Amino acid sequence: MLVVEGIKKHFAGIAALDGASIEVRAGESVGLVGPNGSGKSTALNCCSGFERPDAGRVLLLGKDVTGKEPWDVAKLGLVRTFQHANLPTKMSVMDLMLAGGHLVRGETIRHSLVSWKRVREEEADAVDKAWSILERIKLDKLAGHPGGKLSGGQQKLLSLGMALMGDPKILMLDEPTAGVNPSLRVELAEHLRKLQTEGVTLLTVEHDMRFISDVCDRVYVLDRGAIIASCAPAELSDHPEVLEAYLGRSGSRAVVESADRRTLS
Amino acid sequence: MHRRRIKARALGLAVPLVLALSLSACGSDDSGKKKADLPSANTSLEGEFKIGAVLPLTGTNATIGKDQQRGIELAVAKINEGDGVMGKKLVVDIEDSQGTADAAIQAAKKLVSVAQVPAVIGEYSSGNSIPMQQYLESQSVVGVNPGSSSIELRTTGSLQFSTIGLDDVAGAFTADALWDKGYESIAILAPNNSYGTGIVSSVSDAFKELGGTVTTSGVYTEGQSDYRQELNRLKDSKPDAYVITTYGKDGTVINKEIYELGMTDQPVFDIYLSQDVPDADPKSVEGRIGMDVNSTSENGQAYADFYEKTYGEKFISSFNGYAYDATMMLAQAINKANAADPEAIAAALTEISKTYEGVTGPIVLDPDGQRSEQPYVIAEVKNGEIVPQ
Amino acid sequence: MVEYLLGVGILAAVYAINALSLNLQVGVTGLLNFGQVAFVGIGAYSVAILDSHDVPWIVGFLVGAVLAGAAGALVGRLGRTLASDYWAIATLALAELVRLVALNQDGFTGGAQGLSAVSGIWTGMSTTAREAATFATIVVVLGIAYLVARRVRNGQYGRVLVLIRENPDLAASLRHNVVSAKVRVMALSAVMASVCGGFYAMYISFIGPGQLLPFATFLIFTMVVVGGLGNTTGAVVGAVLITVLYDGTRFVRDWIDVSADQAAGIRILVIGVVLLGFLLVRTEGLVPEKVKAAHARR
Amino acid sequence: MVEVLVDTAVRGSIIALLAVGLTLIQGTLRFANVAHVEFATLGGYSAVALTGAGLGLLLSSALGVALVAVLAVVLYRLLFRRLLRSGPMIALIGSLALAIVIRATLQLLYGSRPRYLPTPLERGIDFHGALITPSQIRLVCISLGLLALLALVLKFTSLGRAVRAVAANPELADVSGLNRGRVVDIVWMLSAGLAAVSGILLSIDSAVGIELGFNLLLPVFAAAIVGGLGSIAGAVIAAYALACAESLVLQIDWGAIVGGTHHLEVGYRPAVGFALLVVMLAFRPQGLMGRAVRRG
Repeated sequence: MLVVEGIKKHFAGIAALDGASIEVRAGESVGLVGPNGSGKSTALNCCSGFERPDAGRVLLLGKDVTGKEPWDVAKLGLVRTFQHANLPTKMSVMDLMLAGGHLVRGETIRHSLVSWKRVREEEADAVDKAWSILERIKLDKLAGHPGGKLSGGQQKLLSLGMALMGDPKILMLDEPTAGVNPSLRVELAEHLRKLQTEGVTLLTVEHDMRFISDVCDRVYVLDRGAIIASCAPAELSDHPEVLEAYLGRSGSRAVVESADRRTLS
Repeated sequence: MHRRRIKARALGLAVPLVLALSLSACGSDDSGKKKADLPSANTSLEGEFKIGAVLPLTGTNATIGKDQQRGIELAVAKINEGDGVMGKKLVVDIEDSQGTADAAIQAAKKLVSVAQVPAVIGEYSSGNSIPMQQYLESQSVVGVNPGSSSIELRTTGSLQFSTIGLDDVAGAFTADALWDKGYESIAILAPNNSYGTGIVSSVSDAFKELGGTVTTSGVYTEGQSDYRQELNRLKDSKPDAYVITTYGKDGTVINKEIYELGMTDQPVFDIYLSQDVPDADPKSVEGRIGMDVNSTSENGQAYADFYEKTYGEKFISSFNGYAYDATMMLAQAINKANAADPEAIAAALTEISKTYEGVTGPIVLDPDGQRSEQPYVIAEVKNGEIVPQ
Repeated sequence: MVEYLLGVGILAAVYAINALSLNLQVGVTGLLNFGQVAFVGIGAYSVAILDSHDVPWIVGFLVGAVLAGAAGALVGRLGRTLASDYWAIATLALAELVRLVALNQDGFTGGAQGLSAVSGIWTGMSTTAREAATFATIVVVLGIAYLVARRVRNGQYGRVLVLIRENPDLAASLRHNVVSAKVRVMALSAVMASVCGGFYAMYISFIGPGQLLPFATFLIFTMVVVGGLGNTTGAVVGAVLITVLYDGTRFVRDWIDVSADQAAGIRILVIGVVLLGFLLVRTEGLVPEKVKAAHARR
Repeated sequence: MVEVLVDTAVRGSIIALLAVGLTLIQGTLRFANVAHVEFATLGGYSAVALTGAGLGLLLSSALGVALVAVLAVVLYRLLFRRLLRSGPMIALIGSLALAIVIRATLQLLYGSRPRYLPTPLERGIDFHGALITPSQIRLVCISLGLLALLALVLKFTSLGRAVRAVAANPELADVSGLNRGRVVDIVWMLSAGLAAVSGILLSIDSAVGIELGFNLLLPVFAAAIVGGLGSIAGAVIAAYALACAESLVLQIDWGAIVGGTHHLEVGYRPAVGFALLVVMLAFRPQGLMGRAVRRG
């Protein structure tokens, strides 16, 4: 499904990614973990077209998408979400859902002016689809609400809903649980598992190890821009280099504790 | 000063509140401090005969517009003191052009459609007079230009006239004067507007005709803070004399820089000397020569006295006279035509011009309806004063 | 008086078309176009130049629309590499470039003198009837422009544009081509602005570089902000109010004793204060952009 | 060619003083202040007002600069802070509105005719074939001196470090105990003060009119952007480069390309800045020495 081959990315001389390689097979749910600054977000950006890698290749469904524009990558079926949802306050939940949809005619000026009857039919179909997804993620009661005024967790859910409007083949989630309360986390994990059974491939960047073990079949560990391990979530503690990556380089007790919390909670 | 500032600002902020009033408010501009009342109208006149005028009462040329308005006022008083127009009292409906072309056309539209006047006097800037006369021609209304000098005014149509000599007349006079002074090559600088581009081409053409060379001619964009680039081009072309025409805003800067660049070591000839010198640093224009319209004709002396008596000051520009003559000529033409028909008035205008002796000299209209001759004078700046040579 | 009111009405309608165009860019898409007057100028000069060569006015409008559309697309393309504030300055620069060309290419554009005697519409009619017919025509064109703007704003394309304004990365991640969307909205708006320019030149029967000063763009900005950024109806409301205000302040010298120069200053000051006041106190304008209600279930 | 050099030095100095201030504001607030050039106009007029009140030119200039600096802080606190809260787009439109308000107010108070500072008329001095007036020599020296002083202050004083810290990361500066508000105030005073100096120098050299600042808007923005916003050195270099390009384009005889002798109309001078700006924006948006300006 998605193959990343030795991508490198430098920012002002500092290597954010130093030859990382990742492979995600169709129908799989893969996690990507690593300490802060290990290059997780950069990797996601490089895969989804938001950043152009300095070296290496990104293959999506066998096609080379290295350095392609984000929308071109998305059109091939890869949709991502963001760590900070930052949904606009000037758009309602329903509006945002529709914006996530792919309304071929409504998006062209010509069709919206000339063949507006068919545009209307197309929109009505999208509205039906939006309602069913909103019901599934339990946001249907808030359909008329401004998206930006939802709680952090609801915004994350809505982002997922918007992504689903376009029937993605592979979904990339950037820290889906950040700023989400525990009960919603459980719900989110259930949604993702269900999506996987429906045939959607998942790649999740996450700090919360519990969430990773709930959702993922396999985990990549990224450290200083390189993959240092790949295993099932349960086997992570068996890898000494992983623990070292999280704990080893820092003498600060606070960091150890916070890493502890993350890995062990 | 301080109090006035506060007042002006407070009033400025109050503007939106009183906006509703503005739509119903109509133009009633008081034209300054009058020292003596205008002569009262002949009581035997019955009814009104209306013609229109479009003048820059606001905007950058407002001073000129005010002076033109005075000229018209004086003419109207003179006419109504006598026999009026076709036995009626003459009324000139004056509209503001704000000094812009679009507003000038709007104003002319209002005169033509609402007041339905057969003739309109105006404006001052060529850039405004030309489109306005073109509009008037399209509406078959007579237009009389009392202040613009672009030669483009020749082509505005058969009902359009000028009581001021156009730039070809001024250009020919200037070229002759330069040639007579023995200059064989000149460099010209003028503002980039209708007036400037017109005068550059008319002086150049006339001077080349005489056998002289124009080493460079340029136009400058108005409102800049520095004109050294433009002036250096003139200097680098090494002519016998520099010919410049500037006014208002830019004249001061240009004259200062002419001095700084040492260009005053060569003769500098000014077209319309009086529109330039008063604003300049006296040191920078001392010894400057130039041409100007001759406003001291014999016929004009009585008029000058009338003006001074009425407004308590001397002419504030030389443009009131042309507006006065425009009004006078129109009144005579209407009386001769004895109809409010523009075609008839236009024909009568050409006819009466043959013998018309105006306060600005004789005004003989050529076949294009333009003033064919105009008295000019060569002058020099001595001790800060403009003295005729 | 009827004539005068019709004149103000025509101007308001012409400005309203312009405001609809600017609202699509600034209000809906968040593209801060400080060079709007360039598109107006392209339309106006196209109509005026072709008219002076006796080409039918409809051809002038078409040529103007094509040229302005191309210019709009080009400017929109420039937005690819630029953050919005630098793009705004670039548009201002381009508009000044258009003005400089109009000012200095006198063989073509009439230079500083501009082009006058542009023939209007309904030339066969008598004055009052003609003014009324012109007003009616421009109102019809405004109606069409309004419907176009509304349909674009309320459809999927408008939704995508608002999303681009609020969160361009999110829009891009949802397979929306941000660059193409900007280019297309700029082209559409530029065409609308050129139509406005064409009518302006025909109504005033004149176009010159003096009409292409940045203040002309600023006036339209005031209309859009006062009306309500992002609201199509608001743009029209703002255009009518500001036209009346700006035209009304012409009479300022009738009731305040100030010099002509000061009167000109007051007129500009009033517009500036109104805009600044709205930005500070009522940023959303008189008719705020609405969050659309959810569509009913079928 | 010496003429080009003199031209570049004079015009470049004026642009540099303004571009540096613009870039400082941009660096600390991430906001392009269109009204920045109006501080130059205000500087010129305050000097005119103070000399009109009978003060000497030097005192008037110093007081004028101080007045403008204070006014800038007041405007920042009353206006820009509020506008910035509504987002960068509103702030940008707001700064344009403020620029218009300042110009209209000055026109209301002083009319549209230019004003002059009481300086004696001086003949230019021949400098290898080009003329330069004593006031222009002073202009260039004062500008270069102030720019050097600014560089020293930013490099070596604690104030400079604070400014650079805020510029590097506005959010983080708060955490490390710096009073961000104070730093921003000082940046406003500094940049408005430099702008006022530039305006006064220009007024002494020629005249002050209400369009003084606006006529400089595009070259100044071009210099700041081409230099890479936020980069002081870049802005200064770009300012002189721009002035040099403007002068050269007008001096060069394009006849070699189009035939005959053909000099570009002087009216196109501002176009040089635009062209440079647009080309730069299109091909190297991060500027000569700056970081990327692309923000999505």
